Amino acid sequence: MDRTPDGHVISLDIPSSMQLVYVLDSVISQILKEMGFDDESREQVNLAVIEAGTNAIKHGNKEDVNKRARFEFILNQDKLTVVVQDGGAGFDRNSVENPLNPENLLKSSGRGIFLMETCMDAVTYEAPGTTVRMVKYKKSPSNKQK
Amino acid sequence: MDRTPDGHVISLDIPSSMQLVYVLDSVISQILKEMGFDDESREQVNLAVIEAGTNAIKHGNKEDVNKRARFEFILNQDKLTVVVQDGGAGFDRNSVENPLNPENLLKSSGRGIFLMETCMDAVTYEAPGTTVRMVKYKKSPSNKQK
Amino acid sequence: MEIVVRRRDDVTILDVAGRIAGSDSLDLKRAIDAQIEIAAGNIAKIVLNLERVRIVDSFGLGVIVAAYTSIQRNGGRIALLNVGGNIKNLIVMAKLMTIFDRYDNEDEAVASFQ
Amino acid sequence: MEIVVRRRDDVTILDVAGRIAGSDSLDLKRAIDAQIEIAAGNIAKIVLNLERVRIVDSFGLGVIVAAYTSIQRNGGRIALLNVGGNIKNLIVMAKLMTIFDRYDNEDEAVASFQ
Ligand SMILES: Nc1ncnc2c1ncn2[C@@H]1O[C@H](COP(=O)(O)OP(=O)(O)O)[C@@H](O)[C@H]1O
Ligand SMILES: Nc1ncnc2c1ncn2[C@@H]1O[C@H](COP(=O)(O)OP(=O)(O)O)[C@@H](O)[C@H]1O
Repeated sequence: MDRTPDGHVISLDIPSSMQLVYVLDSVISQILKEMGFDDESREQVNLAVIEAGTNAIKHGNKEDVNKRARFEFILNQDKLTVVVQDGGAGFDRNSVENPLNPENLLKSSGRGIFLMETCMDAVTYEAPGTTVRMVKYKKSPSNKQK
Repeated sequence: MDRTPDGHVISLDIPSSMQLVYVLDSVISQILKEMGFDDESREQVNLAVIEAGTNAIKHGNKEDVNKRARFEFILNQDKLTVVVQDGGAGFDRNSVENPLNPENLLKSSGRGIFLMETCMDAVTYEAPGTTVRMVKYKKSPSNKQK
Repeated sequence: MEIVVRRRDDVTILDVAGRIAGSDSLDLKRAIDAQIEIAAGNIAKIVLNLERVRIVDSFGLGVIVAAYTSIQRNGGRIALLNVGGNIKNLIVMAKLMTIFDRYDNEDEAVASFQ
Repeated sequence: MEIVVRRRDDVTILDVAGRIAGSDSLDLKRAIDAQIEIAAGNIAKIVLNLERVRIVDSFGLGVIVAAYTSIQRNGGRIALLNVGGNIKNLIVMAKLMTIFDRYDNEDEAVASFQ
């Protein structure tokens, strides 16, 4: 969609309160709509961004409203990159349990990172785990990444 | 509405392209909704914020995408404050013509600042005119500011 | 913005829906310029039906004013139909009541050109 | 989130509409806890109708799983009705197909308790 300028960065910065996640929701929804992602991709990216934002606010900043959760949306013709950063202690992705293991199936939590990784095309964690970078490609005839 | 945390600051930062104003629109709309402003106030603040954002992008940053337009939304129980900042040369509010003067009525521009000042409860410009601060109070029995 | 162009006798009615704001407003400018073109020296008689317009900003207001002046300059006339809510407030605030003829009934708006 | 509680024979049907996401999901948790309470030692027979649910996140998925385990623990049973679209995808992805009984027809879901 040629209304998407290439490489533009939109930044959003909120205090770490779950009450403010609606702002994140409205920004990502609107960006996905304007970039012309299909419905399924929009649901997926929306979910992944909310999961990452929730982790930054809850696990990273422990809902301390004096700490900020920072979001960068990098808009390209063929993809959207979302970078989520918190002011917490970080964590090690590899020590997170796999929610698909039979012994974890009945747990009531632990599926956020799994959903992020399932819904996005690429998810990387920057040491020490306070920053997560997620990429979603647009599906189009000229773009077979996914 | 007690879902509004007091004094929280939400920051949004976008490249100076009018194509990206939709993000500003979605953020301010959602904040107004969640803060529980009435319909009329929502239309007014929405209009004022878009006018201020347009001025920052067009007049301030001259649509240079390398310059950023910065928005701060300060949420209080009784009011919303919006600070809009650009990276331009600034301007002098007092030298802007009054669009209500008979000789200006038929001009096709020059009504943005007028609408901002009409729609908000307070509008102030910080020298050198690259920052505008606007306040809207909530109407409620216990709050007679407006 | 959606614009439907209708004719009643020699009067052109533009039914506008959506927002007359930002660059969207240019669609309205183009539609009105086209009508002035079509009139080609004859008197352009235009009714702008704003019933389904939800949002107007300063840019959109400017486009409506510019339409007024350019139709006027070409010897035509524009009337506004169904100006309500927020838009009415804006027109009142911007002191534009005096320049526009406004109607709340399509028959009256069309008849005003006869 | 909106939850309507209906009874058919000794089966309780919860018609959920909206989002089972974030803290909204706690409404569903409370509604299910209330049903377990009401059953008071008897077998809770619950059908969760997700037909009008648009969004589920990891928290919501966790609430549904927690409902399953706590009803199970109390000797009852929960069945899912009209699981479609995005939610079905999530349940498949999270490998939860095996733990839940799912139906696309209310009569069948209710009959499964007899
Ligand atoms: N931004 C973060 N900062 C610190 N720890 C995190 C962060 N994100 C995730 N974690 C850790 O990873 C675990 C798994 O996260 P997730 O898969 O989202 O499930 P859940 O949030 O339900 O626990 C969390 O319980 C937490 O310990
Ligand atoms: N952020 C800004 N930076 C520089 N100049 C500005 C800014 N905002 C407004 N102005 C000046 O004030 C004038 C009036 O602005 P406004 O009332 O919004 O009308 P318009 O945008 O239609 O010209 C502009 O034409 C511009 O010269």
